[in-house]
Amino acid sequence: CPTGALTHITSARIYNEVGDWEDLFAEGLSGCQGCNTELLMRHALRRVGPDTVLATPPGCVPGMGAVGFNGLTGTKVPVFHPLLTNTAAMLAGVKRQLARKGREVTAMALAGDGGASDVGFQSLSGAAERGENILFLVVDNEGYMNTGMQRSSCTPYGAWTSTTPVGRQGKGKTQDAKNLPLLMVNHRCAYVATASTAFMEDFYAKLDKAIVASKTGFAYLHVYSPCTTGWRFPPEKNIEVARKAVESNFVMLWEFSPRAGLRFTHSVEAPLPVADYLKAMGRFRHLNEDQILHIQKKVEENRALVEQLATRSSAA
Amino acid sequence: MYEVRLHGRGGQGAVMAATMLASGVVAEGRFAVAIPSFGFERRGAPVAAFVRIDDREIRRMTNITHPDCVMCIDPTLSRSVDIFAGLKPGGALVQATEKPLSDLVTPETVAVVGVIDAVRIALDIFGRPITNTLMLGALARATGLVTLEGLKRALAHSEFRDAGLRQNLIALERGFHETAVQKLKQAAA
Amino acid sequence: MTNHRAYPMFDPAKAGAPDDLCPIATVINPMLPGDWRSLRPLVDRDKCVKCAVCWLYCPVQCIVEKPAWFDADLRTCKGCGICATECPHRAIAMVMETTG
Amino acid sequence: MTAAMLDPCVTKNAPEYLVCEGNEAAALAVALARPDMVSVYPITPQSSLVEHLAKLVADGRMDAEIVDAEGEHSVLSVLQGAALAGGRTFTATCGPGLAFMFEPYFRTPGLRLPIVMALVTRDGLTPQSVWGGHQDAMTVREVGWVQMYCESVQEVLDTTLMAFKIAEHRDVMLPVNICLDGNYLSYGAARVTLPAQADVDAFLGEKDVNWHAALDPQKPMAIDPLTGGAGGKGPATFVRYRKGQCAGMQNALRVICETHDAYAQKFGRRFAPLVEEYRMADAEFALLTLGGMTGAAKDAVDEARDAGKRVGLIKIKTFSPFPVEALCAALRGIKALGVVDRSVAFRWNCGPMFQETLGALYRLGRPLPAASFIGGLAGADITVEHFHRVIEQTEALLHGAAPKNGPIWINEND
Repeated sequence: CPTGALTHITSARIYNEVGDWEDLFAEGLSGCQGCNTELLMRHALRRVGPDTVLATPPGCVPGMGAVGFNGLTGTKVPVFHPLLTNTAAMLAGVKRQLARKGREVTAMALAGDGGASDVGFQSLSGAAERGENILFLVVDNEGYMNTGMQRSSCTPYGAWTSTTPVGRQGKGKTQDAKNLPLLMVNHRCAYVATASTAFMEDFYAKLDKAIVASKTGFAYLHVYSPCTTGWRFPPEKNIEVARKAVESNFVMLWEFSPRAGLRFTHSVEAPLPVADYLKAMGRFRHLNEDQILHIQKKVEENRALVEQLATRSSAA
Repeated sequence: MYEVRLHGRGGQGAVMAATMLASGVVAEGRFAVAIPSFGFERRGAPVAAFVRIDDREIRRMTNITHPDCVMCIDPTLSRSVDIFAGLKPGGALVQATEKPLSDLVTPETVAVVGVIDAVRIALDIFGRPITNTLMLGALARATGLVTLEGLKRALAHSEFRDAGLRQNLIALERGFHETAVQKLKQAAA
Repeated sequence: MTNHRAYPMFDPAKAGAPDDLCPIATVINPMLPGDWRSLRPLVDRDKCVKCAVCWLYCPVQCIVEKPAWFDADLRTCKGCGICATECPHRAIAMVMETTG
Repeated sequence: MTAAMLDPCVTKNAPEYLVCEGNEAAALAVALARPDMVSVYPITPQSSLVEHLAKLVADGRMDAEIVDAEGEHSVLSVLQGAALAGGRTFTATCGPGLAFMFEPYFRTPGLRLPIVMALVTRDGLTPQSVWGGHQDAMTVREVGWVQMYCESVQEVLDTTLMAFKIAEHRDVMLPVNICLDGNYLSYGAARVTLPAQADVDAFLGEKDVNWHAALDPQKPMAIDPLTGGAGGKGPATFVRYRKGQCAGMQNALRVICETHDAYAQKFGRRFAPLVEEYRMADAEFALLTLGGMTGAAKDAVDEARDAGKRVGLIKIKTFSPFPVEALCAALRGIKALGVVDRSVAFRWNCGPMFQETLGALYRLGRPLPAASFIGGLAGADITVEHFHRVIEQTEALLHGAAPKNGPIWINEND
């Protein structure tokens, strides 16, 4: 099959390049079986390399043992727990002080969507405005999964979470998700991109650009991370779910820099109906037709908005 | 201990004048403390500042309610503020005004008055009605509390530079020399 | 980015840092989650073309290269089954772990 | 004024004394301490402190990173990062800013980071107030920061310099607040002497703030892993860290004394490190004061002495850790005590310092009639006249008057 052949070449190319590089997390981390976050963070940190200081605010990343427990650690680079609220600020202090001493390091955050878009947003926004030299990677699993799958502002409309439960009255979240990556575009960060682990080559290319951008400005990478436990789908379907999100335009893959503007890196011109994506997981099982219609309409609206930004960029 | 209360309007530099007066006193080897009144110092609104002067270390960091001297750097302020409140008998008044000494109405507590047409002179020097350094010169003349030399040294160590410094030194001099001083006959304290 | 190996971990004893100041950890957690598995990946060596798709998508990064095929390191494989689902050549099957 | 005092070439021609407000004195001390990073956010009555710092950097008289963060929460967070990367750090805040900063503030002592922060004390909300009072500092007194209160502008300058030495001492390794009364000390200007840069360099010595915990790629470690829980090594590990933190606080009592001694030797200015005893030698009764109110209280004590009253004064400088032994020693000879607070301990219906003193009295093992006075709230003045009334009411205890149940409000009838 043509898709398989393509994947074959790509995967081998990445493997040939970085397969030998050390995985900078402990061999054993206690992420759920089939955890997409564990997948993306292992790839990301290996790519960024050992000259890194890593910040992992409360969430699944430290929850699976990245910062360790009672004297044991899960990471082979310096790693710390910021507060849920101050990741970007604390990292900015680390980076500036090391730069002051003439040390070149990558200051990297692996933050969840809740800590980035809700309670940590002020700190994130402030650091982006100041142009702190940080690589801020948001793992977007669309909710507070580590604390028991509660709603965040990145949770999509209609989704079941433990704080937007489904019952006689409740039909999941009643608001649309906050579009955090577009907010970061509006901060005119040195680099902003969205990524998905179903499109690894795209993810790697963006990581490379983000690493470079973080040397002189604020680099923001928003990676969608389907959560087998919180979204209610079998672990082995993880990449499939991630892929369908992109193929339905529920998730769009693009990148932005102030000079080049915004461009799609994988434009889906003939998307799947969003229902095909929603059906792949249990958190949307209760949706009625109106809700599905609402989500389909939002997907198209979002697509139109990003398209408009992309068109303007290419015209400029 | 000698206590001075300065009155002015936000933006005229009364608080800065208080610090400058303290600096002038300290430059002469004595002790001084300057305390601004704490409010919202909006441009135009009445403000006050306090200065204590002594030959030994001053410990109390409090407002001044019974001053020995009142200095008012704005000619119209006394219409809205009781600048004489709490003035000690035998006290001094240093007032910016275009009126001659004879036209000035003062309470019985005032024993010494120094007046100067500070706004006119300020417009002459700065092109703006900034009266604070002028009035320090006037205070030095009227009370002898600080020397002109001490105030000049304070100015030299201030944030003023170049043209600003030169203008303010002129203002000090003119404030000192163009102030009319009169000792009033008054009831014994 | 020339260095792709971890630096040696900080040694608090050597640095004279007492163990009652800022909480730190300098020993890599030796936990191995291989025992979480109820299903295990079984690679059909004839079908494997070493395309590395299994490696690319394995969340625990436990896929190791063998002379003519890729295999899972069972010390850390949690048995999620992503490799079996994603293998374009259907070369991996998930089989029940045997008891005992 | 500041006038390029820190440029070594200009220092020679600097005046013997300068006049500056407390906020500027703190800023000058910070510049002399050569921090790596200063992060700031404006708030009344602290704002001029950060303005002075920004100006010192802008004028090239201070070589430090200034991070204008988007709020106090990030201000302290930036400094935590910088300290973990080896930087000497400083900030300042007050009142609502401290409240907003609380989450990282609460965490700093546990990380054992020697961050120095001026706390330009301000009363608590609500009623809405932008003026001084100790309510903010008192509210966080149990968090684990070292807190020293200053009486004069000169003491602000000198204590700020000492704070770095105390915080970074290997036996302490704790963050330090220099508490200066909002308004009266922050904006009050007085004569101060500026130490010479070379002397300060010698006094403070080498910066070494992250020898115990570092974010440095070449020394990989995890900072603050999950610790505790109810099983395995958790409880013992957690207790070990807590005991370490308590030991640091207790060591601070000793180190504060040593540092004040060393400072007096180097710079010729001696301040009582923990508790100051003023005219206590033959005192029958005493006032207990804190911070900027003390000067007026001393003037009142002198006048009362002239009138034949055998009154003395005890000033607490180091409030956290609470100097129990030093306070007991000061209380040993007296028969009545009036404690003057500039804030409220709501739970005990008295002043916080009064409440703490009750603990010390238990340690003293001798009942002592004591009254709680609360004044100077929200910028109110506690004048010499007020202190005369405090002296009278405390003296009444000496003659058998029963202490009032509840505080005596100093400014109630102003």
